[in-house]
Amino acid sequence: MLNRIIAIATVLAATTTWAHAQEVKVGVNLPYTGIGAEFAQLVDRGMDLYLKLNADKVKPYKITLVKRDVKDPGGANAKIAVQELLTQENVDILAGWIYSPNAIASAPIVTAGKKLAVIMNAGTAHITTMSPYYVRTSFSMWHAGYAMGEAAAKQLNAKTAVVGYTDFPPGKDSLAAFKRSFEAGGGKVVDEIPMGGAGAVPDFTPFFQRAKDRKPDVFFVFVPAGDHAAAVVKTYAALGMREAGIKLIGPGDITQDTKLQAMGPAAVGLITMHHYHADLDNPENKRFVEAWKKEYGATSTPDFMAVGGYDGMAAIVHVVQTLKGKIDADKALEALKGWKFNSPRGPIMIDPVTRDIVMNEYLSEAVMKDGRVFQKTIGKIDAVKDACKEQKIGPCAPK
Amino acid sequence: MPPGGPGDAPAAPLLETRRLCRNFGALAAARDIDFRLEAGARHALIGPNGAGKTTFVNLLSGLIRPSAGQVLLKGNDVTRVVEAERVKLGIARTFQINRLFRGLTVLENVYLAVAERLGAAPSMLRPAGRRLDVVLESMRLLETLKLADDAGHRVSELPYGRQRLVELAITLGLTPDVLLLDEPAAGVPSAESHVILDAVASLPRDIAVLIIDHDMDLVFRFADRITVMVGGAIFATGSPREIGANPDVRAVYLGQAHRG
Amino acid sequence: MISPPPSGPLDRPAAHALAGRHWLRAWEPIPWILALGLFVLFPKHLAFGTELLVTILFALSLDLVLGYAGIVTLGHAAFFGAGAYTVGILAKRGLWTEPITGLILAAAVAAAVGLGSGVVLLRTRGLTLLMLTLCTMALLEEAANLAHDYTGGFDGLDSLPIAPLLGRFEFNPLYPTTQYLYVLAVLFVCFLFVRTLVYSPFGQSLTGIRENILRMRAVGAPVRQRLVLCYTLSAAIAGVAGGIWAQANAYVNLGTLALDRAATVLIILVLGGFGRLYGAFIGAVAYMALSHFLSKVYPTGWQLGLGLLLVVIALFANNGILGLVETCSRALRRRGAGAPAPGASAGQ
Amino acid sequence: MIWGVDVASMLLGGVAAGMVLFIVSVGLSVTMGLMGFVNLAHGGFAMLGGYAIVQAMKHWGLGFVPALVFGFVVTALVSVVLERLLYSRLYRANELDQVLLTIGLVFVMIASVTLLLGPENQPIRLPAALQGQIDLGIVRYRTYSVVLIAAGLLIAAALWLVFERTQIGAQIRAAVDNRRMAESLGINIDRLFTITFAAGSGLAALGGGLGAEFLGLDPQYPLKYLVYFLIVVAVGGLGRVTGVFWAALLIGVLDFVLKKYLPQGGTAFIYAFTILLLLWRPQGLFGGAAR
Repeated sequence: MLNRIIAIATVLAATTTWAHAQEVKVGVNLPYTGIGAEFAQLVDRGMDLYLKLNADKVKPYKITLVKRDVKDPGGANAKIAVQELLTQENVDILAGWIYSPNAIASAPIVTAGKKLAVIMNAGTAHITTMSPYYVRTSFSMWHAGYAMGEAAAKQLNAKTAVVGYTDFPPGKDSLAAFKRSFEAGGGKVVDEIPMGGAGAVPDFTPFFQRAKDRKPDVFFVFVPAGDHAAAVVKTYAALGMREAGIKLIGPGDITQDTKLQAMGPAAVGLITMHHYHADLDNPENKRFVEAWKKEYGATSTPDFMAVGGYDGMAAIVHVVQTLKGKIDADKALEALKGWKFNSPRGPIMIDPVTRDIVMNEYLSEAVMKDGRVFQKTIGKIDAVKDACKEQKIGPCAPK
Repeated sequence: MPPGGPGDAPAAPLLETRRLCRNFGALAAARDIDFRLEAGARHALIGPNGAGKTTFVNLLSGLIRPSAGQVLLKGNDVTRVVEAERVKLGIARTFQINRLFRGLTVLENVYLAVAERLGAAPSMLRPAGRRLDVVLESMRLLETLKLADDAGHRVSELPYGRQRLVELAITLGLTPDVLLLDEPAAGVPSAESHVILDAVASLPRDIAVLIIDHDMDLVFRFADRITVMVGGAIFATGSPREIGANPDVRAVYLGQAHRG
Repeated sequence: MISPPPSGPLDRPAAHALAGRHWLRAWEPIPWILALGLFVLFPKHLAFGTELLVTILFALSLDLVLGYAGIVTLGHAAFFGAGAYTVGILAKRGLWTEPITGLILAAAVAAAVGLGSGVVLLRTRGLTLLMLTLCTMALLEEAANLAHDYTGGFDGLDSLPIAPLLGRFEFNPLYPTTQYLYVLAVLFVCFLFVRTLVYSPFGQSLTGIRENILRMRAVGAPVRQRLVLCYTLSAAIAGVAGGIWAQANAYVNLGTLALDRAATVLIILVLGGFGRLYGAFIGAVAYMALSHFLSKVYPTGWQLGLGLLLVVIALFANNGILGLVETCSRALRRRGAGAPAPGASAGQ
Repeated sequence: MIWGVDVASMLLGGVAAGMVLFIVSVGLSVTMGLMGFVNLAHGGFAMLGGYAIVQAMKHWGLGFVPALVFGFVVTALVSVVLERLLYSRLYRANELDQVLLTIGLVFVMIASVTLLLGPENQPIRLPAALQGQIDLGIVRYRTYSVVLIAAGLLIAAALWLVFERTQIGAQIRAAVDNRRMAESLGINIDRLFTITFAAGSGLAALGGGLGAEFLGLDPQYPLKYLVYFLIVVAVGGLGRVTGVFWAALLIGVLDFVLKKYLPQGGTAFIYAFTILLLLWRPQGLFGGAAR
């Protein structure tokens, strides 16, 4: 009896409402409040901007965004948001995910719901393996970390390095990626300093002092973008580490465009590896940054998170066009596998095997130019894949 | 004046202290107190404010620990026994300032005490109201104290005089052998205080009562023995007649410098 | 019905009230009817509904210590997390996947944590106890983060293989009908237990401790022992809540041990009205429904509405929404009858 | 010598962090000690003050010090309004209703700031003189840390003077020790509380502004650091200015040392330390007897 009730309820719930051929509903889950609100805004604006700039590319279809606040990285709220987007709103495509734990928690629902799910930020390497419908347009921590390790050993000729990282999975990923390629290139990581969790007080003085005492050639730091990044640069400068001959390097999180100008001259000399910064010199990016400033104010700037949203929406529009507005998850995946796009970050592609992004990595140095901090590109690696999945390391190995 | 009780026989006191001391910092609130309370006694403890009367009651009930000395109940040393255990051994008290379960009804207040004594309190799976023995005994006690009409009222809604009666009722619900009353009528308008005093006067004869009060009429009417405390020490002990005739005690109470 | 002995005292209204206060009131089935109604009428809201029911269960466990025994704690998520990780680790390692017995294990582990911390911490009260419970929970969270090999660290443990309920009903992540009914049933059983407990002499003595701990000692109650026992029972129920959360979501992470969760459940209970059994229900529905639906229409600013609700309730209600209801209904009755209302016992 | 440098820089870093904790927490400790009012929105005033300071510097070109003064005054005024309108109605209420009110206020503050100025972190631009390093003879160290220590000492000294040498300070001390007694002596507790509340919130604002360099400044500030402020208050003892001072320094230095030498332990040590200390002295290091 109970069995039957449950079955009936399931059928009732599953009966999808009529989908208009012309309208495609995209369910967006982002932390619009709480500690991630700032990031949510960047991704959200990136998506909106793509739709605004490319209205003609969307036609004749209509893309409706249904936005849900997932509030925190706890997983549960994200799960509910995704579940309701699927069952109540009957969205055709899912998008969003700032926090990796939320992507991990949502994976079973995404799989069960059978909808294309575009990850626009969450960077823990293995999450794309957790659901066959996950496609990532942002990055994996291994993209920048692995490339930076190589560059540090070869281009910067560093022999010793200290790694300071925020003690949570993206930080550990970053450490593992950097260490692997740096030591493969002949360098040695002499100290690994966990610098507290993502919610810890962003006062890095004790950790940096420890790093300084080790006198490495380079100090590789990963902290999540946001207020932590500003503190890194300030502490580095204030402790006189540059004068001590220690180079501060890291993924672009520590020179996040939205924080860079506030860091001021203290940021000069920072060397980062990343797939995007707002000073990249290509026509797509010029157009993108200009439109952004027009839309959101002259002091506002896009950054790598905004680009994750922007490119993610480009991918969605591509799917909508290819499938002529009738979205089927498996066909959508087919449409995206091997999809190439001229992004503000340069040419990108979705890896047909891993559904993760393939993109260029840029080595940049912060310099002063026209009274503002400018990221000068000093090196470039083309078409970088997620090394974690390429080399089948740890959780990235197929089960 | 009540007739002289068994207090005349010095054999085995119900409650006894030996050289009991308690210091608060530099202040000695109790100094070398040797005290005996006989079974069935009506014993009054008087003295000026700050004499250490309440401290002494607190030491007897176990609310505070002595700095030195012993407390003996029925000949057994209970100095180290905590307050709740002393209640089980037969010492119960009222407080100078009401300590009631203000949000609960009068009946529930008494119920708590009776349930503890009857060992009903740890029971988890039966409704409290099904312990009719506890309810019945609580109600009987309230009837004795003429509180039964207020039984369903929340204590905080009662006038202060009635609350003092509840304070007494809770303590009587413990059916103690030794009853320590710390100014039972304190703060009660004189028009209402007679109810409390009547209740005190009609306590069962087998209970030993130690009462602190400033009302000399009450003390001399009620007590068969009086102890005077001054400055944390026992100043004099005797029958009401002896105390009444003691010029030193009069000096203390008239505010003159004693032995001055 | 009570059958009064020939003696008079039990015929008094107060005695009747005490003897019959545990009786079922006419409105008490309503929450359960509503919960089943939600299942039938709004099958698309069951994920939210499941989370709501788990929160009610968690808030109910807090009500036992906070509302009845007067222990103000900001660390109750420690037990929720202990239960959740018990289920999670056992399932992930393939040691135990049966849900109902899994909950019993979760309750046992959480109770052990409650007993251990209760014995040490419950000698204090007030702000000190608040900080001690908070720090203990934070310490557990750190420990869970460090024990990465067992707990999955920050990522948590995902895709837990939970066996079908009673061997037949699968947990579907997309249409959590089984989860909803399962949680509802467990909530019902736990509620019956808590309800029995608070109306028992033991529950009455907890109320006594809350109202006046010093007096409770002076009537001979072993106060510490009662508090620890109550704390342990409450921890066990919180452990059940955590365990069932992990089963329903097939997922555990550090958020189950976080201050966020502990603070939210405290706010929910105070909002609903503590020490009243149903405060957990009212508070959870008010808080979660408001934030859920407000955040749908206004994802960036819904906290404003929630904050205002809390401020208004704090200012105008004495002890939460149920307190407000009680005050209003008493005023109405007084106006209607023109006579003072009979003193209802607090804590009901 | 190397060892000396090590210890000196450790002390400087830890004490500087402790000073920020002290400046923000002291108001919370005194108001909680005075009224027993559980004001979880205290960090909210630090945030509001920090925002006022940053905005004043950004839009009106105010200097750092005038901006700090501005932040103090604005926050104190806002807090008086809230205190009279909201807090004063709940002085004698249940502490849990106070929790509900102040958490509600925190939500309102977070949402308002987010809606008005966005969710992003507000960077503070320190004057050039306060950036970089300073030579202290034995060690070269971060100038701003030294400035923070000086500012903290200055505020502590000022508070000490107020508490020990003025009528109102004596009244506050009396009221913290025994409120009923103070009331019977004719001290107007409500007025005293309003003044203390305003000053405490103003100090929190100073802490928000001065500490922004280390702690950042964003809408989540009031919740992010609440636990730290509460730990300092509990360890120091309610209502004890000297207690808060030493507790803040102790926690600042301990946190610094542990992070430097045992970074793997995360923040666990501070929690463990707080637990042990509170079990040893439930009323805090400098708290009075249980009341």
